[in-house]
Amino acid sequence: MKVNSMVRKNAYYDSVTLMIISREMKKIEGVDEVLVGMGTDLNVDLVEKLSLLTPELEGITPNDLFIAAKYDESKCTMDQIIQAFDEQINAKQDASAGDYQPPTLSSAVEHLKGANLVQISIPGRYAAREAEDALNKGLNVMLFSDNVSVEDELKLKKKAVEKGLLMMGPDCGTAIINGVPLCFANVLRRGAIGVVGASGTGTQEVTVCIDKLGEGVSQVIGTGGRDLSEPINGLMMSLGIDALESDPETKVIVLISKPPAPSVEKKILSKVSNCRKPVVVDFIGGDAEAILEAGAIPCVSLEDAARKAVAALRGEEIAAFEGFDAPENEINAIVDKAVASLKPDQKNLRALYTGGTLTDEAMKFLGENYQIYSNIPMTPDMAIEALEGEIKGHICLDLGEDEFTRGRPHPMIDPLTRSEFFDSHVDGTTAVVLVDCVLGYGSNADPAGAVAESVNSARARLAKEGKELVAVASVCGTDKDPQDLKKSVATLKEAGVIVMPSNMQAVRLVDRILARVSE
Amino acid sequence: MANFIDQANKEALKLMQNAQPTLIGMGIAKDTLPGMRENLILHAGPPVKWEDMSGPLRGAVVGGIIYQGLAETVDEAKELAASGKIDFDSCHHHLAVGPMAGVVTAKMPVFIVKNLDQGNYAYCTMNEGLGEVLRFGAYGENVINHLNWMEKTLYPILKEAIEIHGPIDIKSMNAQALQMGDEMHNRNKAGTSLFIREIASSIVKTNASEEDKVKVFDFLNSNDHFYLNLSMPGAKCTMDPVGKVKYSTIVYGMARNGTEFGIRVAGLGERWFTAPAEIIDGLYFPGYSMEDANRDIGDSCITETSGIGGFAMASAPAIVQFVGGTPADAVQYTTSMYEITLEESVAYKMPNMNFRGVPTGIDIRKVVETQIRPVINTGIASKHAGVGQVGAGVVRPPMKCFEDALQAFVEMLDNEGLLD
Amino acid sequence: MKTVRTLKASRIAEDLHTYFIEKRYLKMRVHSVFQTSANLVTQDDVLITMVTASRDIMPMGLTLDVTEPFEWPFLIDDTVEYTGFPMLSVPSRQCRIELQNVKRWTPYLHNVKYGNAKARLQTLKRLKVIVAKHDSLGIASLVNMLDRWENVTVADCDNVYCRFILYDLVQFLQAVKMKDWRAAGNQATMLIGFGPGLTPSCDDFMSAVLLSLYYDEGVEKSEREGRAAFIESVVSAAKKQTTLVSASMIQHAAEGKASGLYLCVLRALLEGKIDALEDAATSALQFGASSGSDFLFGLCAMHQIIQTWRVSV
Amino acid sequence: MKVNELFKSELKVINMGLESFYQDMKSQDVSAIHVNWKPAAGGNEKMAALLARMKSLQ
Repeated sequence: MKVNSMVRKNAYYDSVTLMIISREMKKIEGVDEVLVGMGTDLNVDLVEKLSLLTPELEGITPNDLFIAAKYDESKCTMDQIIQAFDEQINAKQDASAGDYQPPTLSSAVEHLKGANLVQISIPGRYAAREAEDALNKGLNVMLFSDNVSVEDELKLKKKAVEKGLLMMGPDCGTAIINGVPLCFANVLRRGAIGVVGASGTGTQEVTVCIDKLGEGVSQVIGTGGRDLSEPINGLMMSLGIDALESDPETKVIVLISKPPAPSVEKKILSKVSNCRKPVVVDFIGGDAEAILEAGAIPCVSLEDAARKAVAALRGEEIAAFEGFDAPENEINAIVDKAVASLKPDQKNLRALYTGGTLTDEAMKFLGENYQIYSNIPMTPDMAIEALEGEIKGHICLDLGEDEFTRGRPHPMIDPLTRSEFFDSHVDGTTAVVLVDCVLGYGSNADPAGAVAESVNSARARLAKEGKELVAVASVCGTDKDPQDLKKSVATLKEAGVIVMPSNMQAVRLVDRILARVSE
Repeated sequence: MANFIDQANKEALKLMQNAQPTLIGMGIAKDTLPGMRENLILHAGPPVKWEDMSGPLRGAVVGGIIYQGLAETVDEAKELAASGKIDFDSCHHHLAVGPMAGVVTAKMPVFIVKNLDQGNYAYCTMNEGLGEVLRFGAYGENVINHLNWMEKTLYPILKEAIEIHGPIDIKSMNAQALQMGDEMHNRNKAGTSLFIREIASSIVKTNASEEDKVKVFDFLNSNDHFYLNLSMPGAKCTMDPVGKVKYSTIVYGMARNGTEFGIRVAGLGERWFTAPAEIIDGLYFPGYSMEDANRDIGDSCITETSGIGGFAMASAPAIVQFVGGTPADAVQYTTSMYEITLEESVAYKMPNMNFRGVPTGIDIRKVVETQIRPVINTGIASKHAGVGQVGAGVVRPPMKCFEDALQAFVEMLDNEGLLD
Repeated sequence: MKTVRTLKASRIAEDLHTYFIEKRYLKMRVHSVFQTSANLVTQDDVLITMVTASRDIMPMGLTLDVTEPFEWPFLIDDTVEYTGFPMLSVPSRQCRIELQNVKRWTPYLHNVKYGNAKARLQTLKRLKVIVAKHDSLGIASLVNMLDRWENVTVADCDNVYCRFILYDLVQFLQAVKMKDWRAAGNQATMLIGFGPGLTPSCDDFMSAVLLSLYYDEGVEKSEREGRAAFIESVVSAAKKQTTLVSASMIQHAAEGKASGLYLCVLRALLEGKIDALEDAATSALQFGASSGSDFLFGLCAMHQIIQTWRVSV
Repeated sequence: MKVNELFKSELKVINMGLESFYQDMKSQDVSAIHVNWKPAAGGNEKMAALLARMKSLQ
């Protein structure tokens, strides 16, 4: 049994609160006795009589609050007891009624005068009806929900175009309107680059890179992943281009998407060719020629798109970026050190992504050079199903895909899925683990911490075989994000993770390491 | 063009907004209430048989029988009640309302309230005060003596005073009381005070003895809930005309008999839609708990039906504590009632809701759609006859009442071939 | 530029009103801030309590006319000034509290109609039952031992506070019962400041004792001096031994002042009105200022003693 | 186009669904309101169908 205490000088909580709290604290597992009170002599006498006295309580005055406790150290700590105290205090203060939450959209419109955007994340089968209702009321829509049918999407977007409203989504994860991040978005500097993106993490990566380069965004419009498919015909991307073209704040426009359906690409590019503002286009792995022909700027990566947009804005020369921020000799030193730490049978890649478009980017680049099993394989024979339990060769996974998230939250919100894959898939044949760490509103409160924990435990496991682990990461976030870029990078570095400034640079570094170990 | 349901509701709302409940006099139940007779006992809520009555209602019936002189002892009264020689019926079926047990017998004095807009009437007995009283199911000697005093002394003086004074406008008295912190269901302090102020000089002018006048004043002054028995018939005669509007989806009656909760919907005529009444998870007086509580009872939720009571909780912060909440909760309760009602009252404004009118006209469609049930402020009766009030709280009608009503409404439309 | 935020007081305690008029100029510090109340302390260690409408007004206090939940516009240790104008200002927060046309509230009882012995015995009995039924976290569960305090054991105690204080409390009550005011004064110092809560339980108990003595109508001339000395010793012990909030509560009680709800309970008790007592005591337990049960326990104890004085006379 | 009006106004968001998105808004001092959304009739299909039939009246 341990006896401990805490004193807070001139701390006052009303009596009822204090009494209820001391009762609640006795319920903590391992707590034998606990007293909470004001530091009067007689109260200290009681503390003494109960053998709870510590030297700390000797200088106490009647206007100080104390907690004195006796507890089983193997079951709880003083910190836990104090934390429980603080939680109780706060719970009490939060007990008053919160903001009014109306039950329907119609009522919400009456309560929030001048509402102009509805963010919808209710189950898909109900979402279309609410979105339609919102559009009918003249509100812009951010539809985060998935499982909305193509027919419904088309109907909604047609209505939106007719009314000149945004209909972002379904399955739209990211947008920033008037500087406000919606759903999964980062906190960015405001500026002159307008973005229309059909892919969530792709848009995040581009905008974060823009921020890192010292520029900002005017508006970031999400369209949802199906916008550039044949049936939807790019309705929202077209509307987005028009809106940004007539937006005086926007000087440069960036379009981000996976390769569109050919007919849709044609339509979008013809719109682009008529646009009076510079347009940077990253149709990840799309047709660069056609983009050039339309008078737009094609890109080789998400990071490259950001760099070219910034260059266009600043009137600088626009050149493709295919290297590293760090000088070549530094990169070589990192690669040398990593390779030197590995045993000869450590040859394989384990890329465990939470962001879909970031996975695409990695697969597109590394898949050219290596045979990689994936849930988004380059060829059907490399599908993850072909692995059948036994783990061999390179693996790259988009853990945000339905097959991994069924019945549980997206790995960007809950890192558990990725932790499990660390445990099951990082083995003695692993040379490099490649991960992303997506920050911003809506994301997990500490994704870097979760990665660090996984890396540490994998490293401990491999150490038993006398092996090292090389981990490479990039952090998609800014210093203004709630999770803080700097703090996340520091957490990862502390766990011995090599942190690169962008996903593409992380991928290139991994490519260099793999090339060396497979020699 | 709006559909016929919306049109019907508009008409119903107009009746609610234009109603002019006015106290015009007093009388004896048998001579005033339609269909009232010697062997008929009225009770709160939807109709219920003696076998199904709860403790407090049975107690009040026994007390009522003794008071009426139909039996002398408690055992005789119980036997008579069970014999089938006494008829029971709902107050609502005789244009009356009664708080808690709501028992009315033939010789009881009643207030006569008239809705000057439509010319219809509503009736209610006088409030007995707190403690050991008939409406909580007590039937001891004190109870009967008190009822006799009310009949022999209080009634003639008040009747005469009202005659001297002339009609008293309940609507404007409600509106004032609301501004003074009453919601006219669980708090009637302001209303009672206003009533005393209004009637005082007329009481003095009556022919009664000084001593009796003093007793009457003392009684009125000691009973904060005296006005409840005026706000209730006021609400009743406001809502009754609504019940005649075909195709309206507005609830025009809500009442509980201690066993079941019942609602009535305008477009569905006089039918009751009932479900077992709830036991209230409220704030219990020291020494009492939910185990002591009777199921929800009383006609007093006619006030909520008309838009006051729990619907106007934001305006009565003083009672919020007694239903276990904060002033902010009270505002939330009132705010959420706008979700299930169709209009805001023109007459009843709430100062701390920026003089918004109380939520008016409960629409069964909105209740079912939003799953928000009307909020009712209520006292809690002990399940044992005669114990009295054991707590207070907020209660809501069972959702089943509204769902059954909605289904019946659609069936009615189907039968009339009005739906595709 | 920031605009000045103006709050309005709706009620003010008469003693505070007089205090402001006398002082003309006051510099105060924010002592503590709770959800529905906040305390200011003057340079002379006088406590001023501001509350929101859902909370009972206190002696030396005022009620603010604000909607709740309310966020206080200042933090602990901020300076608050009163400069003779009918307002308080918090210069560092650009905020002021207007005191114009504020309703006065009397922090003590007047026109008490003392009830007859039988009625008062009944109300006391009822109050004991109410307190006994309340789930007390302080020392109020000791109310059960009031009828037989000569034979108490620790088995009567349901918590550590009761066990610790039982003996001293009995000694104190014994001394008061015997009107041995000197012994009672000494014994009181063994109680003041003890127990859970911001106002430790024994302090709530003691303010009930002082308040009851103040309104005891049957004081004989011969014992006035002894009583006054006792009260004075309790007040001065409180200044040394307990929290500032507690010490002011005890001081007020010695002057016959208490919060509105506490006064209601006392009035019902004195007038022998069961219904009024029921309501007031319930409210005091549920919603009253802190540690209502310990205060009510003090009322029970003291009024029981007063009853025995009357009987023996 | 109405979108361009949006770009020029203060963003005011109605959030319907995940409450954490609403909390994110509040933490950034964005003017927002959360809808305590439930499927019509609390997901009771029979009631929802009855309501839909009544609504079909025009």
